[in-house]
Amino acid sequence: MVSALHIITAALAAAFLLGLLKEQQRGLAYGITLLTLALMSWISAGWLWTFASTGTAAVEIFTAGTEPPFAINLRIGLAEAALTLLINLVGLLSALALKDTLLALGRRAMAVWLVAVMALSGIVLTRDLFNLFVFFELTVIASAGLVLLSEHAKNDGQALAAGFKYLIVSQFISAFLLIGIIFAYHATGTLNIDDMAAAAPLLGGGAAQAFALAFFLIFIAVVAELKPFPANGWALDIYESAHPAFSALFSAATGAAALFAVDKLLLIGGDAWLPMATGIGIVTFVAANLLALPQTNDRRLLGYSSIAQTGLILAVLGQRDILGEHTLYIAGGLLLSHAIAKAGLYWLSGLIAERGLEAWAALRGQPLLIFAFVSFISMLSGLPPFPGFYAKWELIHLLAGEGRIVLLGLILFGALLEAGYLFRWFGYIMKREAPTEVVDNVAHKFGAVFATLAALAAAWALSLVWGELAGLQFDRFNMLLALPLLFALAFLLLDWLPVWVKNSLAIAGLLAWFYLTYTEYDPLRMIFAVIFLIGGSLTLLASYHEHGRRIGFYPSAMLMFAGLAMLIRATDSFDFFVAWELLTVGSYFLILRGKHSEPHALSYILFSLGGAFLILAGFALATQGAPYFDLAALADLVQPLAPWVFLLLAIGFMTKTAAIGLHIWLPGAHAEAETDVSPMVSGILLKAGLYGLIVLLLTMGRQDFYGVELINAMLWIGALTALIGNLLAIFQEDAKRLLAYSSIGQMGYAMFGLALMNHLGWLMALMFVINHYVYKSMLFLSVGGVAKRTGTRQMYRMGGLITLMPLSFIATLIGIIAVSGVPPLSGFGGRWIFYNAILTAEARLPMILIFLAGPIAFLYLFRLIYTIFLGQLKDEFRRVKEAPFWIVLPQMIYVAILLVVAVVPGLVLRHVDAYLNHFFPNGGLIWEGTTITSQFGYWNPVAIMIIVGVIFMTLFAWLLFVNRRAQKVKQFNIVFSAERPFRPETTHFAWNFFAPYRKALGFLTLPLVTLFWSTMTDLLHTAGDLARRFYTGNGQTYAFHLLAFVVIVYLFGMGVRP
Amino acid sequence: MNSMSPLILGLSVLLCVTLIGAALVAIRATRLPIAILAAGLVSLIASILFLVLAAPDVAMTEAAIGSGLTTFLFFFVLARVRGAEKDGDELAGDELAGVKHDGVGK
Amino acid sequence: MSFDWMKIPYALLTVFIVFNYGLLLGAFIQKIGARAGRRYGIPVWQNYVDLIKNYGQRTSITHGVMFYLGPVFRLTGGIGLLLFVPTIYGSYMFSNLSFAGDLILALYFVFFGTLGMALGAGESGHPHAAIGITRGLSQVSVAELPFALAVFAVALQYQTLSVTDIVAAQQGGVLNWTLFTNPLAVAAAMLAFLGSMMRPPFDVVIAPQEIPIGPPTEYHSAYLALMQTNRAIFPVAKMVIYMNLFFGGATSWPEFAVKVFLLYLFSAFVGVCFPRFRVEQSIRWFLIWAVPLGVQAILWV
Amino acid sequence: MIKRAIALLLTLAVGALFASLLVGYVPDSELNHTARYYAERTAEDIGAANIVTAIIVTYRGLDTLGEVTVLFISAAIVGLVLAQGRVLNNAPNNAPRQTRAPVSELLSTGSRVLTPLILLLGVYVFVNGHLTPGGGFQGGAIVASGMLLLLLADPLKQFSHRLIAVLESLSGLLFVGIGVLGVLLAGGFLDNRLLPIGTLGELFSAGVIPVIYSLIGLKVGAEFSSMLASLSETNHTENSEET
Amino acid sequence: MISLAQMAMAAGFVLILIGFYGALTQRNLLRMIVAFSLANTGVHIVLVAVGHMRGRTAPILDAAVPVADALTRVIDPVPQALVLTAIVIGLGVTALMLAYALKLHARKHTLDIAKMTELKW
Repeated sequence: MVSALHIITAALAAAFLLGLLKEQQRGLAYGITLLTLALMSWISAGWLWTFASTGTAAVEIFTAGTEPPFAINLRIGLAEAALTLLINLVGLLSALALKDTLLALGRRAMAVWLVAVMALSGIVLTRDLFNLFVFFELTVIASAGLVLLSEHAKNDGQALAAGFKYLIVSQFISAFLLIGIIFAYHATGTLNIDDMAAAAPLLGGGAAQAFALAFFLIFIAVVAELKPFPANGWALDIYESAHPAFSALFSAATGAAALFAVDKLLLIGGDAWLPMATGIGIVTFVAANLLALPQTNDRRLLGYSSIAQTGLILAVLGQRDILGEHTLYIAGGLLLSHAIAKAGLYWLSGLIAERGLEAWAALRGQPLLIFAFVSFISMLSGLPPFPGFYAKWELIHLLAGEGRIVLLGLILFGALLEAGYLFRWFGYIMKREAPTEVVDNVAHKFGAVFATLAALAAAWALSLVWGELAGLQFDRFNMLLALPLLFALAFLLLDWLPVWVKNSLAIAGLLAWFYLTYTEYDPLRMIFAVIFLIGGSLTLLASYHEHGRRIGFYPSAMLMFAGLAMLIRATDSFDFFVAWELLTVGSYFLILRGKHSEPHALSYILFSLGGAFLILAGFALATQGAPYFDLAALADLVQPLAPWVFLLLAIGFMTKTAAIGLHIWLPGAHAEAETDVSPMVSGILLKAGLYGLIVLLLTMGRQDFYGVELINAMLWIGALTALIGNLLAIFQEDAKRLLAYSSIGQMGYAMFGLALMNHLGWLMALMFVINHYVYKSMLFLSVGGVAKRTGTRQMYRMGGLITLMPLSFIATLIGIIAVSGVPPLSGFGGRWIFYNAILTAEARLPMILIFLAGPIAFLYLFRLIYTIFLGQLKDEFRRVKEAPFWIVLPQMIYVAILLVVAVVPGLVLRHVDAYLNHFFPNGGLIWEGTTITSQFGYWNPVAIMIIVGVIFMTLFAWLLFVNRRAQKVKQFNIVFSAERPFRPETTHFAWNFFAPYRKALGFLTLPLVTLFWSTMTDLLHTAGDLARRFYTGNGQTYAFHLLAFVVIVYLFGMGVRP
Repeated sequence: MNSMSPLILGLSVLLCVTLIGAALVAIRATRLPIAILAAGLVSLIASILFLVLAAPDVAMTEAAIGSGLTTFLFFFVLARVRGAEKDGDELAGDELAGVKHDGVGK
Repeated sequence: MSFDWMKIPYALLTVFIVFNYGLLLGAFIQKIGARAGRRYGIPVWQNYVDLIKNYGQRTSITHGVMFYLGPVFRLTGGIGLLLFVPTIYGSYMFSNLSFAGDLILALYFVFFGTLGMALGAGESGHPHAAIGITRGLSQVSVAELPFALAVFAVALQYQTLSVTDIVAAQQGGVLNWTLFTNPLAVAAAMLAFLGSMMRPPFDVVIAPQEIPIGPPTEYHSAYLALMQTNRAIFPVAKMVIYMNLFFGGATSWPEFAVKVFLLYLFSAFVGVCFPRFRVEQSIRWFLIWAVPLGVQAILWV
Repeated sequence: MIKRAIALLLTLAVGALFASLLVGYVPDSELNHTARYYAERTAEDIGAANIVTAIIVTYRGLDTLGEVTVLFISAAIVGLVLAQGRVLNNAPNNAPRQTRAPVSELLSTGSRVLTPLILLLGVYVFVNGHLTPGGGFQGGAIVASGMLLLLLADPLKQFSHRLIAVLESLSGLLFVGIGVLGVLLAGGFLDNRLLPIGTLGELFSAGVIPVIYSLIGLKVGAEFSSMLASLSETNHTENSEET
Repeated sequence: MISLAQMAMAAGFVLILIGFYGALTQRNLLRMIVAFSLANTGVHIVLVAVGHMRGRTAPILDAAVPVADALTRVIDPVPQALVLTAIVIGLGVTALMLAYALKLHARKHTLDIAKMTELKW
């Protein structure tokens, strides 16, 4: 094994060697630089491999042939090896990305680069306090110099100013550091970190006080290198102005090294200093994320994000007292995620010609780079399967276990802010107009592309590693190896195939998975399994209508289906949450594919992540420190914890079902999605939320929260959701939005049914689950097909399409009869069960809302069918054809299903009914022949169908007989106030269809919820925008900030210390 | 030599006072060259102080580097930014003045 | 409670009786209204004449399939509604086809005809038809609310959804009627009743006075005849439900005739006395006056 | 004014912090264990009479290597910064240089005489670093001041960048190389016992310390010189014309 | 009685504070650098003062201080070693800042730090 010391000597030797070369031998110099960096990486990698595979203890490296503390020593252990590898690799890859610049600037720049990387490794390796200072100074000086690399291209003096600001601040920092070191030395008589850590606790009286003060100076100086809020204006200027390849190093490697230095310092200071680290860290995390919100410059935005992540990790280090041995796993996961993602993003930024966030739309033509971007932001947001996810999971659980709820809340809040701007950015990339000047010729930027892809590979490799570690850490199967997820990821590799191949594969996969697992589901889960898997493959039939390759669709869709498939099989909190996140992310990508879906997809992912965080918090609270728990164990929770857990989980799930107040994401997301995506996200995905609620209610049931029966609250929410959802639906002009609002209403019904907490209520909810899947998928497909043909979703612009699109019309007709609950179709069964269910329920008031919601549904449904298919055909649509075959086919299948379910609802419901007896033994239905009897009433679907059919056919025959010579008349052959109209536009009554209703009840549809949320986001945004003005750009002001920071932390921190 | 001799004490008090005086001059001087010279003087006094503090190595270094080289560096730069040396002072903080200096100054 | 073949002729008999009664009743009420307005009014058999005339008309055109099917839906709705509810309490003959479902079936089947009508009229391409439909749907959606509340109150009161059982519970004297055991529910339901009868003040939906508006605008000849048939059957079917739920049902045809007549008269009476509401006015009116009654009814049960 | 007030306030707050350090300071009456080790063992282990030198070159040799590197990259960056915007010195002296009034005869002659002496002094200081106060850094600074004198005498003088760079690099390389040799042949990185320790107080004693200190001296001198040279080559005209 | 070390240390601290104050209030880059070099000198004084011990001599073993007496005769050499390093590093930073100031002046024709705020927020 090559001594880790040679990481340093190799870099220095090479740096000095470069001086021997002629100024013109730049290629050679560059080669030497790369070789050296590779050598350094190789040494680190060797050590990492040794430690990881054999688990040997850390190795000490002595210098000067003298033992510490009398000479400087270095140490390399697992963490050091990993960090130096990270640093050296980032250095190597950045050097690749910097090729042009380094070649232009010559050997001096390369030498500085080598020294910078070396110094960072030195910070990690050294165990001597003053040596740490030296390496820090090296880093500072090298960084200040490397900022100038961008001057080579831009030459506008900005980087120069930024470097100067950095030097100003570092002067203060090094003064504090030196004074702190010398007094710490004076107090303990040593400069060795371990020695000092051993000596410090033995100090007594005045010496201890003096040492504490000295340590404070050291600590604050090193923390200041982490760019804590608010003393970080200089860092942002550097991030903005520096060459992105340097920023990658500055963010990933410098941050990592400085954090490790803080970790070493905390070893000396002991637990008493942890709260200070946590405080600084969390404030930085939240504040930097807030300030990032209004950023428009990509590099500055990434800078804020870097600072935030560093703050988070600092806060984690500060929680070492409770994280214990998990600290390495958690902080390491967060740190590596941050480092790789940030480095990758900075390298990517090197490919973008302009600095606005929108300019990144230039990436759009490059699927691989897009995938890299997505992986990076997912990593930063802590989504599975990346290491940050595991880390966040454990962190939140441990925090919750110790009752550090405020910190937990702040972490989640900050993470949500971060996800907000990152995903907004992704939305820009996918949807904003690409600048005319696209990515600088990718071939020329080979280095940056290579570095980005390397980071991408590292990201996924780390996911694998962290998944394996999770196995060791808390006995989990590596989720990345879960079959559904692998299947979804496989589509990334298959994305070059034509649509029909991929679609067939996808359908086959869903069906195969169902075949493999169907024995595992109880009847309740079976319903969901059928909807998710069989239903999913049915919906996918519609995707055959697409041609070409449809890049990105299948990985996203299959990711969502993988999440769904894993969700119903999950038995413990971890699996459940992983599946939840996967389906959220997958569906987000799907929704984002819509033409105008950018803002809606964003609000979808934000609400979903917010909900997911609540679920995470709920799970964490519930486990009380254990890494995960069996979902069934939720039932064992007791007061006072249980209602809180219930509340968090319920709200989390209700964001997915779009309960009122949390619903504003849904209309846009579902309406703007692609034709075949809308049924997936509406018909299938919404059920995931219901499934969550079912799991929750099955286990936790009734909870009392300060005297409020939570179930009752849910009953109200369900009823209100049903009412408002329906009410909003009737005023939509956009057909798909109408359906989307209708979904909100329908989910309200289902929630209401669940919240009834009786046998029939649940049966009704499950019936809604099935019915809603069938008819909403059908309606979305039908309307989507129409919209595809007509090119508009505005209903008033359509009309009279019945003759041109008869099949779509039939599907819609059957659909609306089913939705409205008119006998004889299957919707009626739901209503019937509903009435029977509420007869036994106690809370009666919310039912009034439901009663009102029912007929209102009728209004929007009629509008849907009338304004599209009936009325006057417009001139521009006279040549419209029926929707594509593949869109119509599933609709017809749904029609068949609806008819079958209408006649024999027992087919499915019987089993569910029997199964529900386990939970609600009373009040089940009696299935006798074709009659279904409840405690209160009875119902015979077959008889109804026959009676209605016979009457209908008889009358029809009679009419045919009487009216046998009826002849079709032309479109305008109507009696119209004694005139004959000639323009369909003026004759088609469709716009503002329910005007009287708006006059009477319009006040109920005021967008108060939207107003609320937009005010919230505006407030955050404005807060961020105002607060960032505090970074005036003046280096002197930054110095003020730094000193004020030191003084404030001193007053706060030392005040509370004993 | 267990107690400090009055001579050395007196000397060191004097040194400290001049040190601080020179430092004040260095930051208050209206003319930059004066300020630089005063800063050099501070270093020089400091190096004497180091001698008193029994640190000859440091004294030599401070004298050679702190008061010697650094001061020269300052003058080197100063010679190349003539005209802008008053920038940022309240007296000549006005931007116009700076431009005029640069445009007409040579 | 199950099916046997004899039910079919019996059901047809019910339909026949109700059809004729409905035709006569309609004309009769119209005459009363005319007399109240100091006019002479139509002859009592006028509806028969109209019906025969319309069935006999030659010109017959169609705007399309749904236009054609609209009246069929409509009449199916009317007849189905009638048949899903027992007409005469205690009579096997006139229990109709109520074995197929309970009160809820009847409640929801009301919409079947409405939907069909709306669809048919929609295809006529006549904007006034559509306007009428929007008005009608708007108004009905709210008018139904007090009714639903009242029904729910009644179902809660008797702990059953079976119409027969509800009627059974009201036997044994006038004071056992829901009218007296749950007056709030009945009040709410009667206000809703006004709204669903398409008579003033809630008849803006079909607004016959100024311009022809509403679903039947384009219908004529046999179509119109079917709808006229329905207009005879449907209100009676609806009143049968009211009668059964609130007024003790009917144990014989005379009792049936009287109760239905009185109910019809009630709506006609109100219609004569009050001016017409615009739709938004009637929505507000129902929400302010009828719904609170229904809520009270539910809470007091 | 508010700015000054805040600045004063902040400075005073930091001053308060320092004051409590000052108040809490109790001078040691005996050497602490680290210092005691040096005092007792330096002569024996290292063989250097100047303990500070022993610490700098051997015990804390890694610091010193870092320190040299600081100067190295400072010089490099100064060079880079000042070269920015200039045509990279592929073709060095093509542009006509600004002429200045020649300096006085006295100064130029004097400098020619003095410079070798100064250089000699510098070499003396760093070669004797392990015996007397002073060493590589001080010596290097003295060497650089010799260069300075030359520059003052002839502002247009072009130093050979190449020479400086080679000197700088070679000494640096040797420094690292000796350090690595220590790993291979002696007790560890930068162990001075590569060469015999010799007798305390003699010139050729203390193992490789004199060698290393000389290398440091050369390197530091070269680095200072290169900074000065870079600065001096940035002439006034260029600065103000550039935008 | 106040010791020499404490007096020097106090002077060092005051020097640092003067330097800091100067750096915070002077807008001219060169003056800021001057202020920093004052502060640096102050830091060096403090460092050396911390290592000073009353009545002892420099840590050089020669005729005056034989090896055997070293333990009782010399002062702590470590701070001195540290200061040496610090001084050299300080010079490096100062030189760097000066070069930056020079270049910034060339670019912006001003040395006023308040005018170098294109990057902000």
